[in-house]
Amino acid sequence: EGDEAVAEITIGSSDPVPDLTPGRQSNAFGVLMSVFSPLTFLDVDGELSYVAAESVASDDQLTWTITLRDGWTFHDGTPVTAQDYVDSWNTVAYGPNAFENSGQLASIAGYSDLNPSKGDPETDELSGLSVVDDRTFTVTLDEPDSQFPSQLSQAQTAFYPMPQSAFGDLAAYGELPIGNGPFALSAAWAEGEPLVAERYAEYAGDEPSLDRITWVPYTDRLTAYNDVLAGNIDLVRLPANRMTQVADDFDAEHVYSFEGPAISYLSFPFWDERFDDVRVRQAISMAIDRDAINDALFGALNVPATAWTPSIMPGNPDGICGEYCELDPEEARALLEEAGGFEGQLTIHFPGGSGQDDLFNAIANSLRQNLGIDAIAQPSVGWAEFSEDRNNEVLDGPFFARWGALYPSQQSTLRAVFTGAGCTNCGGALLPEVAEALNTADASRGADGQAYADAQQLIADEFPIVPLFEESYNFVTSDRIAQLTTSAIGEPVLTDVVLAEN
Amino acid sequence: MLRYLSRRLLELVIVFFGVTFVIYCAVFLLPGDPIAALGGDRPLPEHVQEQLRTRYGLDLPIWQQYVNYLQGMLRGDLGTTFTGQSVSEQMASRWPTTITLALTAWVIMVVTSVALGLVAGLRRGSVLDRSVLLGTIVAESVPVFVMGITAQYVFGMMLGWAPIAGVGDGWPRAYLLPALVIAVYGVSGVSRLMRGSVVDTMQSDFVRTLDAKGLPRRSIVGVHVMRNAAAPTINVLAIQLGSLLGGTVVVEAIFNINGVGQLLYRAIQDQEGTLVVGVATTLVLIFLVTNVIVDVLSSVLDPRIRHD
Amino acid sequence: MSERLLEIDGLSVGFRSPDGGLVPAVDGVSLDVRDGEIVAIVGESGSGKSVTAMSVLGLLPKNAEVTGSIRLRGEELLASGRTQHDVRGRRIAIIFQDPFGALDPVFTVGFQIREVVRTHFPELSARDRRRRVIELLAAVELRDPAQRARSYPHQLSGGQAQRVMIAMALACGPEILIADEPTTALDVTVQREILDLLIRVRERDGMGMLLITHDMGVVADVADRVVVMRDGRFEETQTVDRLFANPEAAYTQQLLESVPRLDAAERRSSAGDEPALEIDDLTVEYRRGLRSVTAVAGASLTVARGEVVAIVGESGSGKSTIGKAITGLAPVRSGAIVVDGLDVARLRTRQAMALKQRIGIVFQNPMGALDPRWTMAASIGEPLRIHRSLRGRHLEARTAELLDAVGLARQCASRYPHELSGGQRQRVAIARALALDPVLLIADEPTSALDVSVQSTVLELFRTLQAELRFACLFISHDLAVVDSLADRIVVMSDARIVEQGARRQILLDPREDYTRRLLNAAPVPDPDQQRQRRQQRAAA
Amino acid sequence: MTEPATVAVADSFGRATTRGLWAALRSRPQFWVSVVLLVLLAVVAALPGPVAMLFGESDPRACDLLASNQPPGAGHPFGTDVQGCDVLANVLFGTRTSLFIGLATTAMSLAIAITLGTLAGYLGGWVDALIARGADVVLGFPFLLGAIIVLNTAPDRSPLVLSAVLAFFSWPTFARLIRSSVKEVREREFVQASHALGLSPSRVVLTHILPNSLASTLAIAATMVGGVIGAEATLTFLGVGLVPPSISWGVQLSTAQSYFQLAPHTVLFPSIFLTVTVISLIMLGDNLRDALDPRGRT
Ligand SMILES: Nc1ncnc2c1ncn2[C@@H]1O[C@H](COP(=O)(O)OP(=O)(O)OP(=O)(O)O)[C@@H](O)[C@H]1O
Ligand SMILES: Nc1ncnc2c1ncn2[C@@H]1O[C@H](COP(=O)(O)OP(=O)(O)OP(=O)(O)O)[C@@H](O)[C@H]1O
Ligand SMILES: [Mg+2]
Ligand SMILES: [Mg+2]
Repeated sequence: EGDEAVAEITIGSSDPVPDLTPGRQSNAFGVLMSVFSPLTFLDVDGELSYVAAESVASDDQLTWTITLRDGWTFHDGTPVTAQDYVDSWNTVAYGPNAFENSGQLASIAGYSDLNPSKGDPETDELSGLSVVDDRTFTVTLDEPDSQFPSQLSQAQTAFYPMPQSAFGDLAAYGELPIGNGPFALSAAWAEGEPLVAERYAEYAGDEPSLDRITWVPYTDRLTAYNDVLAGNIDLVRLPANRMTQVADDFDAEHVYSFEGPAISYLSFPFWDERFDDVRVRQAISMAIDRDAINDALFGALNVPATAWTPSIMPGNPDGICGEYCELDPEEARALLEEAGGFEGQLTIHFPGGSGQDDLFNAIANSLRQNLGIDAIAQPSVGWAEFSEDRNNEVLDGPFFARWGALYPSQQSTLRAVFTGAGCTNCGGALLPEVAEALNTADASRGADGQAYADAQQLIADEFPIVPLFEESYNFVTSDRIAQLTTSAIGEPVLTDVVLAEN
Repeated sequence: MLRYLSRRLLELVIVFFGVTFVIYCAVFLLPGDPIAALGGDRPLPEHVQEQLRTRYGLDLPIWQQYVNYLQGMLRGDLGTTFTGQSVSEQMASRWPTTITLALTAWVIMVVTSVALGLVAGLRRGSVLDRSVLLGTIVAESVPVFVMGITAQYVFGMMLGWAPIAGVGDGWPRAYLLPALVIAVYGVSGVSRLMRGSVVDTMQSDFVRTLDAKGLPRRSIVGVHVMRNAAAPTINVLAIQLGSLLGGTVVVEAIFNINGVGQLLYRAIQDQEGTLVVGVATTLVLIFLVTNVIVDVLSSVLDPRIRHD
Repeated sequence: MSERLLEIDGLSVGFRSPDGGLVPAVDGVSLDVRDGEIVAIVGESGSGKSVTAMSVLGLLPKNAEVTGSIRLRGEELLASGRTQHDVRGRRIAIIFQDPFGALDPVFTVGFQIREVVRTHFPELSARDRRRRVIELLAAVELRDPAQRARSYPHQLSGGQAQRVMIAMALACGPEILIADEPTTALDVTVQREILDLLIRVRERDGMGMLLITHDMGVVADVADRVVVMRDGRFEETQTVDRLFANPEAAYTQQLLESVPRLDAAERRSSAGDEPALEIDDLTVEYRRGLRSVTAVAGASLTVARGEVVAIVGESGSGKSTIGKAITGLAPVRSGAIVVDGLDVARLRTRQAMALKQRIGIVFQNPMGALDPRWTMAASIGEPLRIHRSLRGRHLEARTAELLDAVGLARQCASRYPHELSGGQRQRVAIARALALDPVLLIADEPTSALDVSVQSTVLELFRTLQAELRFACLFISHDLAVVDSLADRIVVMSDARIVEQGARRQILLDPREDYTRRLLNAAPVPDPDQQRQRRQQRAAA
Repeated sequence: MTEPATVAVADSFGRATTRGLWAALRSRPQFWVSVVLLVLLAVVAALPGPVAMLFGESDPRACDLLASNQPPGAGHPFGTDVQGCDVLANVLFGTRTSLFIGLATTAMSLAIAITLGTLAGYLGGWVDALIARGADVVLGFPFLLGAIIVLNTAPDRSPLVLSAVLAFFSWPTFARLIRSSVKEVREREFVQASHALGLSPSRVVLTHILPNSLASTLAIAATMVGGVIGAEATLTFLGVGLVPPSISWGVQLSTAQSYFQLAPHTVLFPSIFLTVTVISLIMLGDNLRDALDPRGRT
């Protein structure tokens, strides 16, 4: 080690990382966002800034011209070129590669050619991409989309560039990705071993505050939590079953509760006519004591939802749910009464083994007590059974739904939840009029999200699904970390970590 | 003996194929679609799923998949997971940890339960006997999660005697605490069993003879009582060892130990067929082998027991 | 030869029963044994002989209440809290009545003797210990002692197990040896050798001995003084000559009268012609590890209906094995066994079960043959309940009848095996075997643990029943006098083979084989004078 | 002999193994303690409502989230759990299910084990091989995998189904124990004697071999009851456990685990009930065992 102390932190990461290729990873955002730099960046207020891109511009929201900044290199020293981006995106989108994140590129023209429903694709290049020069390329979309620059932001890792050396051996690259970001991995990923990233000296972007980051994998985040408590590691995501406990264990300044782009819902089986009446759905929403649940189960760290998208989204219509998202037992009963009451047992379904028993039991208790109906919460045997039963429409009561967006635009959430585009657990309340409104909003030029908020009014009227909580992304740190900042996706920004002085 | 062993070997081979097939089918029977689940909240594009299904042969009929698997296995290839990792590598990286942990826990369990069972049996009805009973049962009534976290908190965090997580400190420092927690949950049963056998043996006529021959108590107990009580006890101990090698999911999770238990647990949840079959088959093999050993050992320990 | 070695003074023992009652077993007995003296205790089965012996070493079960005084060279054993630990084994050794129960089933006999040697002679090297064990086993006349040392108890015959016990007792070189029926399971030749050995040890070390036996011949042969016991009390204590010459107590007289004598008198046989049992060229082999032991080699014999055939012979020669083979309990290698016209090997399970109902068997080891969890009444009643479907009153009546027949008090009916004396158990076993009026009775040393008076009762019963029911009987015994009084024909076995068989008188009066002659010569006679003479002759030879 | 006839002869006929059993049991305080405790538990299991009434709260599902995780105090002698439900009422109402699962699982498991273990030990040969290898397979088969498949296909996740699953995976331990002691007892002379008496093999097994082979199995069967009640908690934790409105100690424990530092009473009380149950069962078992063994009776 040099004269100066190395500025480093150790992070407890959960879940093993199967593959670190940006187009494949799904649970190593922290690592990827350190090793790569995105084209654009959305800060906690939803402000868009450019990182690797100098500009992302379009006149018609259909064809976008991306200009890269000069002087950027990959960790292997090769310059980052427009061709690298185009090659990377082609690789991610190429059907036979079967990259998990390829869906993020689905709006680019030619995507369907690379992913024919039958047989092998005839081409391996997206027709919507074309290189203009070393630092410029254009992207043509299938439909106009004003949110495209947001989609290029930090959590949409499928848009990250890969160097030419990657394409020869993608498997090897997946273990030791070479990126364009502020940190470079010093060794390949190995099962159960810590992953270390060192500051990349030639990095052309803003200088990070740290020299080294180490991710230590934990099978149970609770263990990592205890290790932070003991001072062995510096940062970890707060495990759900410690939300009530954390205030006792940590000083307030070491607990961070970041607003995130995720939201949980209680969805309805639209195949069950008992829930056809909108008043039944509203009554159920009104009978849930979100505040008490938040206090008792989440240590008041989450935020009761008041709209169908989390408030971090630009232009979010906070409070649009109105009285229906607030507890009012009398009103709820009256509403249910009006709708003709409720027959039989109300069974709330949720995936078992996912640690959500308390939440859904509390909801069931709320409904039982406040609506006077016989409500119970029933876990399934794991996720698989849950999704199977939901997809086969055999669930006979309200059920768990949630969505965590990767870029903070109402678009992401609303599309996922109400148009069925690319969401597994959104509950499937498909509203054609919302889809239409979204198309209009996508094409509009306004960046303030007002057009999407208008779409939410349609949802409020229809009330197809009950918003429950905006999920905060909570973190605890050791004494070594003095300040943690976040971005629009609720994750701590690792380049900006402020260490305590000592 | 040779014939006996070769017959057992043959059985082993038959069971091996039966088991791999049964487990293969079982994984197949699990609800849900492992490929669809790969994407988590965000479903993979349909064609990506198709590609993956073809790649992992999931579109083939089950028997075909099984045959392919067997063929691979004969070539020493245990297949890969849906995320492309080699099953044998995964197992290779985890078995040593699990074996170390399991053996440590097992030894602790054997020593304590045999010792406790012995004293309890020799002093039947005494305060000591009752305290052993009460102590072991009370300890076992505490849920393992609570026990694990508390032990971690007290010994890891407050006293700093053991690391909180991982096995980076090596044996024994990193393994003792989790092993201890695991061991707690086997002691009451085995010590009861031991106690019963001791009581039985102490009542038998030959112990009276040994007494009459002036044999010191310690050799009566240490040699005769122990060996007579050993035959039933090793049966249970062997099964315990097997289950420990199967991993203890909760303790492994609490102490962040990358063991087979966690691997298997996740593999089942993710429906990673090849991984489940790989791990489970290894486990069945372990049981088969330990039970051969137990059978041989018990007929050595008690020559009246014949294994024909 | 006058030092008082062991003094028992006013010893009383009672057993506490679960409901609080006290069952007396020994009632105020007093006795002493001097250096080098052999005191024999004879008497009724169940009279408290074993209990007396066991109380000397404090080995009675917990529910026993002992009062009185027992002193070893003046040192009180009963009161001293140090539970005679330094006394046990080293100074007093004991040979138990039930040799099988007394050996740890999971260790080789060699190990068990070695262990005793090590405890008492820690200075010996492992090699010397091993050698000592072999010496001891050889001294008790076991063939191939080195190999015997590697056997487990269940691989031994009754007599072999008993000899192992004797070797173990002698291993410690005790000051006094308490021997509870040490030679009952031994054939007379081996018995003689063992008795000679004991006498030699006595002469060499001045060892005192308390010998419990039913065999008046043995008493006459070795005892210096004799105690006659009955009902927990001593009837009389006499020097051996006086006792045989003029017994005082009425019971003693009765006892002596009951002693069977080997006179080979003429007697009518009730044997029929059809064979009840035919054994043809039977070979039985036990597998022991990789090697196998031929326990019976090419034995052929026939028992006709109503005939009593006795098997006598060397201990470990395969007598019990033949009995077991008939009921399918021994691994038959070759040969045929035909019972009542049915080939045992060819029977299906159901037929075999039916056949077995017609075979009664009394095992050599009555303790082992009784389920420890069953009361005697239940054990005797079991075949009646199942094969005769007797219930309630009828069952009771028949059981009581059987108990009476073997001379057992009815209280014994409700006891468990461990609560009975050796002879009592044996009688229970006999009663059970007779319960179904068998066609063929296999009786393996059925009277070895019985005192002569009970024995004569049982034998009488035997004869009566046999005359009445005309069952065929294979009677295995070491007691030639008993054999003489019961058998029609005699089969002599030695070393897994039948060496000679023939009519009773022919065998007893005109034996052809050497072995048979030796056997006859070794049989002790209940006459101290005569025994002394024989001993002197042998010494001279 | 002139012994006092303490036991009438007639007394002992027909009763093969029970002479003095009651007398032996009657005099043991431990026996009575365990009987009283088990009777109390049985009463609670049968009538949880009225019993809970005595302590003021008779509805385990009357919960007030605002009073979550309250320590023991007025109105809630055992405090409240995270949902604000009365812990005492829940513990009392959970008794029935938990006892049922514990006892039913153990009983089923023993039934399978005794049957198969005895067959294997007594018959030997290929039957033994088949059963023993089957047991090995069950042992090695991942419990979670089996549980998911069965619970997924079963029409409902009732305590009975759960018990059946648990039993299916737990019999091999017992079976092995029984098998090895049957193998040993089979060779004993009194068994041979019974064969020689012409008793049918099944009778010999049932009346002579089994009673003399079960000691070790029964010694740990009682501890198993506790293990099973605990295992049910783990099942819930893994998502394959009981579902509401079933109330059980296992579900309570599994819920309480997340909050045990904040609200230790939520773990403590169900654990105490669990311990008491297991200890009473073990005490009862020990006393019965001692009393049933004639040598231990005196
Ligand atoms: N543990 C016991 N509990 C109750 N009674 C017992 C116990 N042991 C022995 N007895 C009884 O004590 C009496 C004396 O028994 P003991 O064994 O001394 O007889 P023994 O003289 O050796 O007879 P045998 O010649 O038949 O061996 C018998 O009536 C027997 O039933
Ligand atoms: N289970 C067994 N395994 C091995 N060898 C055995 C077994 N049982 C008996 N033997 C051997 O078979 C031989 C014959 O035994 P058996 O019991 O028939 O003798 P026996 O003539 O009845 O002798 P005794 O008069 O001493 O009772 C002995 O040498 C004995 O050691
Ligand atoms: Mg006796
Ligand atoms: Mg014999």
